[in-house]
Amino acid sequence: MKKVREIGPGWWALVIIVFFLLLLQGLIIAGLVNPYIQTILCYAGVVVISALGLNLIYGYTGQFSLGHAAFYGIGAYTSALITRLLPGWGFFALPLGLVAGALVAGVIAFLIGLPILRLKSDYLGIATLGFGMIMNVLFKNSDKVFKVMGGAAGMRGIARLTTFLWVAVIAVLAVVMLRNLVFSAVGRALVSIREDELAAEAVGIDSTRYKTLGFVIGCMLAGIAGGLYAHLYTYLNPDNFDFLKSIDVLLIVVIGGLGSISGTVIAGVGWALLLEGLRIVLPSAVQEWRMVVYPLVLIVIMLVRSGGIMGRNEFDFLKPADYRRR
Amino acid sequence: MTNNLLEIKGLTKAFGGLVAVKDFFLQIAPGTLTGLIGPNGAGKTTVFNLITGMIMPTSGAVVFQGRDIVGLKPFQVYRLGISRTFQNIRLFGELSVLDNVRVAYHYRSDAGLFDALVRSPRFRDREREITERARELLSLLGLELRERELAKNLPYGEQRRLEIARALMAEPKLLLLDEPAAGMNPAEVGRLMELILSLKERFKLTILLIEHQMKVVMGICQQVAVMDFGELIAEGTPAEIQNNSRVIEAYLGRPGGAGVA
Amino acid sequence: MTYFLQQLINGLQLGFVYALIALGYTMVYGIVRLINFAHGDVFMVGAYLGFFAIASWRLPFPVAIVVAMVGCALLGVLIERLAYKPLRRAPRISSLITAIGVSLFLEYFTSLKFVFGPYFRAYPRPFAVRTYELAGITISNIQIIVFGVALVLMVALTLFVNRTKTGLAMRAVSFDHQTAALMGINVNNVISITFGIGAALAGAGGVLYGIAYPQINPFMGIMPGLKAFVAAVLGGIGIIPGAMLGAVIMGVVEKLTEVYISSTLRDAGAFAILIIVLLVRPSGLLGKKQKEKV
Amino acid sequence: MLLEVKDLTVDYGMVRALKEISFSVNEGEIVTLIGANGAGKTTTLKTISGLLKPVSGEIFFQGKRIDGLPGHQIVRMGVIHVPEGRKPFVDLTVEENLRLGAFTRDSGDISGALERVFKSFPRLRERLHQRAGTLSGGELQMLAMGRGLMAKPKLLMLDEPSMGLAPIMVEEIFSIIKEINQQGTAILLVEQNAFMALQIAHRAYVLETGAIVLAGRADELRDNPKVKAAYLGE
Repeated sequence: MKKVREIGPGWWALVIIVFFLLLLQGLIIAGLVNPYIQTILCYAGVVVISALGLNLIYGYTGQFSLGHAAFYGIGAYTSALITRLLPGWGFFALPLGLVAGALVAGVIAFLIGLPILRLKSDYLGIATLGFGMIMNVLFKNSDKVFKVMGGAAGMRGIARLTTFLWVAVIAVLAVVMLRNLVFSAVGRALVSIREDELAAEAVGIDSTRYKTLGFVIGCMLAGIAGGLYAHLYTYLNPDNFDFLKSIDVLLIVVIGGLGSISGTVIAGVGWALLLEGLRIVLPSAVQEWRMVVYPLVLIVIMLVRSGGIMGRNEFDFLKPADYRRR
Repeated sequence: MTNNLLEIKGLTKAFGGLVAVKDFFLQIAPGTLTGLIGPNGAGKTTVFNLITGMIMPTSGAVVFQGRDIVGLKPFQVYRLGISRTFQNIRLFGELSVLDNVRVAYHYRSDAGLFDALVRSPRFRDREREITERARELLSLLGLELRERELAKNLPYGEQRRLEIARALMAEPKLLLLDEPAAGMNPAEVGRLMELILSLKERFKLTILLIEHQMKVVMGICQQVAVMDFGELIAEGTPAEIQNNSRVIEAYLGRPGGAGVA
Repeated sequence: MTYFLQQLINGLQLGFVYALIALGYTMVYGIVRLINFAHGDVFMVGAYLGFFAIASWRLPFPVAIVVAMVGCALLGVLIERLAYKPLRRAPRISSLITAIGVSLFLEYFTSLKFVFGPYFRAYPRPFAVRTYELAGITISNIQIIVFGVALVLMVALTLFVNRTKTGLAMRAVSFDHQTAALMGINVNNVISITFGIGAALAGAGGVLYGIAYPQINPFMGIMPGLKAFVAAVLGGIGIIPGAMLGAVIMGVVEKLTEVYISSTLRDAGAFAILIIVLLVRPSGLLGKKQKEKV
Repeated sequence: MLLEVKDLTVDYGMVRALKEISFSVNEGEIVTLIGANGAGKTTTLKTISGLLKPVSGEIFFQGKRIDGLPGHQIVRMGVIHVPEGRKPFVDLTVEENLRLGAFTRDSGDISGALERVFKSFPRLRERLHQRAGTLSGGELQMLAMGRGLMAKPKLLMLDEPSMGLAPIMVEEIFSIIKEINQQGTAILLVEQNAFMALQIAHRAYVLETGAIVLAGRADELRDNPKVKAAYLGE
């Protein structure tokens, strides 16, 4: 018996969101959005994609990583290298670069993940922090291998290929795929490891395999975000991928809610718009207060809502039918 | 070659200087219900942990269906058909009741990562099958109305039953229950006993159970093994055990100990 | 050889400063299992307090250290009471995020022009720098002071923790809050005292750092803080001698990598050692193995 | 009345562990709470010592209401809880463990208290400078009780002192409990080892899944078939 599937709220939401994003794209084509704001909008998407990756690793699988920016950086440098070394690909240059960035980030995540994912909680965090530090040092010395990577002085001359449309398409894809993943047998396996690794093993879940899987996919998302970042700002500095950048992503994921895609999107967009947006809007006399108020807001959010904005909840339209409350 | 489902031979586990399980033997024939009893700290749960691969024995063998399973990881032991519950309930608290059960069938699904990402027809079919089986178990255990609650929000007795449902998901041959009646009131205990018997019948299970409430052990077990200080001190039918002086001593203490009364 | 010894001493100097920061990290982690990211910034505040004590208030050097220690102790206790204590029953990550928030706040608030200002300041030298030569190795009076003060403080801490009633209570609380409460220990007070002592040590470290590497700014605490934390993990977090050992190793490795391999690889060496140690001995050099209860 | 518990209801996690239980301990008495695992015995002690907060009900010690007070204040009043599993500070020496027991007291009378503990537990004197983690189970129980005595308790609450001990050691421990009581300390004893507990106690309460199902003089309960049934089944 074949049942005709009705169109659920998920599809409606997707249609509305795509319509909205196309509208924005229309405004951009019409020249009604100034370049600053375009860049911030793109950056918001980049932040969301990267943060979704960390949420998969930490929020869903429970593996504490303080080195996310390293994979973001790996993706950025790899894709920038690809588009610089292989010019003439036209439209395909950016996707090629992004795929390469994702793959390299994924392979390195796999190699580093195999040994260090055995570590638990804080110790894993510290090991990933150490890995991030080492990658940062390597970025600073990258000119010794590839002159064009520029080392501590930074990498210049990257083509500006990232457009709002690219970012929007990839961000929507990332949300949809991640949503499909977490509401599946794989997602249940990942969450069960977060909840109780031993009990997960006791119901047949190969925890090593799934921890590695979650880590690799999450780091690939960071790699893609890094690639978009590189071709948005056209200049890479190792300091853009240091420890503090890992902390930024962590803050977004926790503030949004660990294990909530909706929360990560809200917190990621909000973070980028507020923090970067205020840079333009505020008069320079008040600028310096921006970073004083920001941590206070963080602390207050944690004191008032220690589970983050969304907790572990999702917007209803993100949930498949059998996860929605009746 | 014997036809026992499980044979534990000379199992020993030392933690540093402390010998938690000492030269322990146990045979379990298919289709039986065996009780494992003994005072607190006797090493019963350690035996479960050793069988399920959660800790490695210092020496000895655990033979399941003719195969020594020592050295296998817990998930591998589970896939061979041994599942368990935990003394201190280890559910996935932030997963729904339904997902707690569905997750335990995961390895049987041949729908992979890609199927999940794009929600392929194969993925949908497998999800439906898994969900149907999970719902069937939940209703057997009287949890069908709870399927969308988070596991951590269930009352204690229902959490215990949910853990049993989860353990049954992958059609185990041997079920290990670690104090299933702990914290239940007498009425609940009575229902639990009936439940265990009916599940055993329905799924053709072999059961090994640790229990402190003697009412349960004496009421439903065919065979009882008694541990004290890591060793097997007695084995037999419930009636034999009940009148065994070593057992009474291990449980209640020796009446009228010297120099006390 | 003398060059090596010379660099070893320079590395030890760095390591001793790290040790004073690492002790606070390790004590706080030991007692509330919190990575207190704001600790490096307390160290920075200590450096500034010393700066003002010497340059503006013209206090003698030993008094400047005491000012920095007392000021930081108060700051540490204040942070604990306002930002961490309300979250003691919340998920651990919430306290960690709060700690990061406190850290950012201290950095950017003190960067405001009417506080410390965002710029680098040259640290005042309370006395003329002298150097002494011994078998080809140069040691400055600054180095002697760094070693001396750090050693005195570490010995004092060790005695305090091992010989006093409060120290005993600290060890009991770090083992188990509940059982400590059954002994009649006021657990909240002990936690505050621990934050205070850790912060005071970092404050002293800040002043020593200032006179040894004479430039300070509001962000100076980030890297030394991070490295001191890593040092604490390296030695076995929660273990006081471990923090000292780890810090000395960090300082020496950093210095030797800098002079023998490459100054740009300086930070990589120490972190590579950290990862290797974690993989081989996850609980650190002096740490004990933790078993999960099934 | 030294300790009076009135209609105490306590939740432990998701579970209602105690349902309106009431009982009392008089000066100079040994009172035992017996019952199977999960009956709520440990929860009772934890609530009296301030580690758990009750949902409802009242606890009075020497006429003063103590429920809701922080744990360290209850200790200062002389209510000492020797926890289940002994909870030694394994990294500290035996001496340090004992000193922690006397934490609420002036350092002046510690050596006197130590001597008193050694009188009951001579073995602890031999082990004084060893790490507590190196002691055997019986020695750990002695340490836990010794640590409790260091505070000069008015009421000593012992949680499962016999757990995991060899019978000969159980006898030794119980005879010491009796001795401590004869020197004037009231004792609230939680036990699974019902026979032993009923041997030394004056009065007893039998707990079953969070409620008191039997109460009375210990010597009467000893011969009550219901007690045996509660453990081994009919």
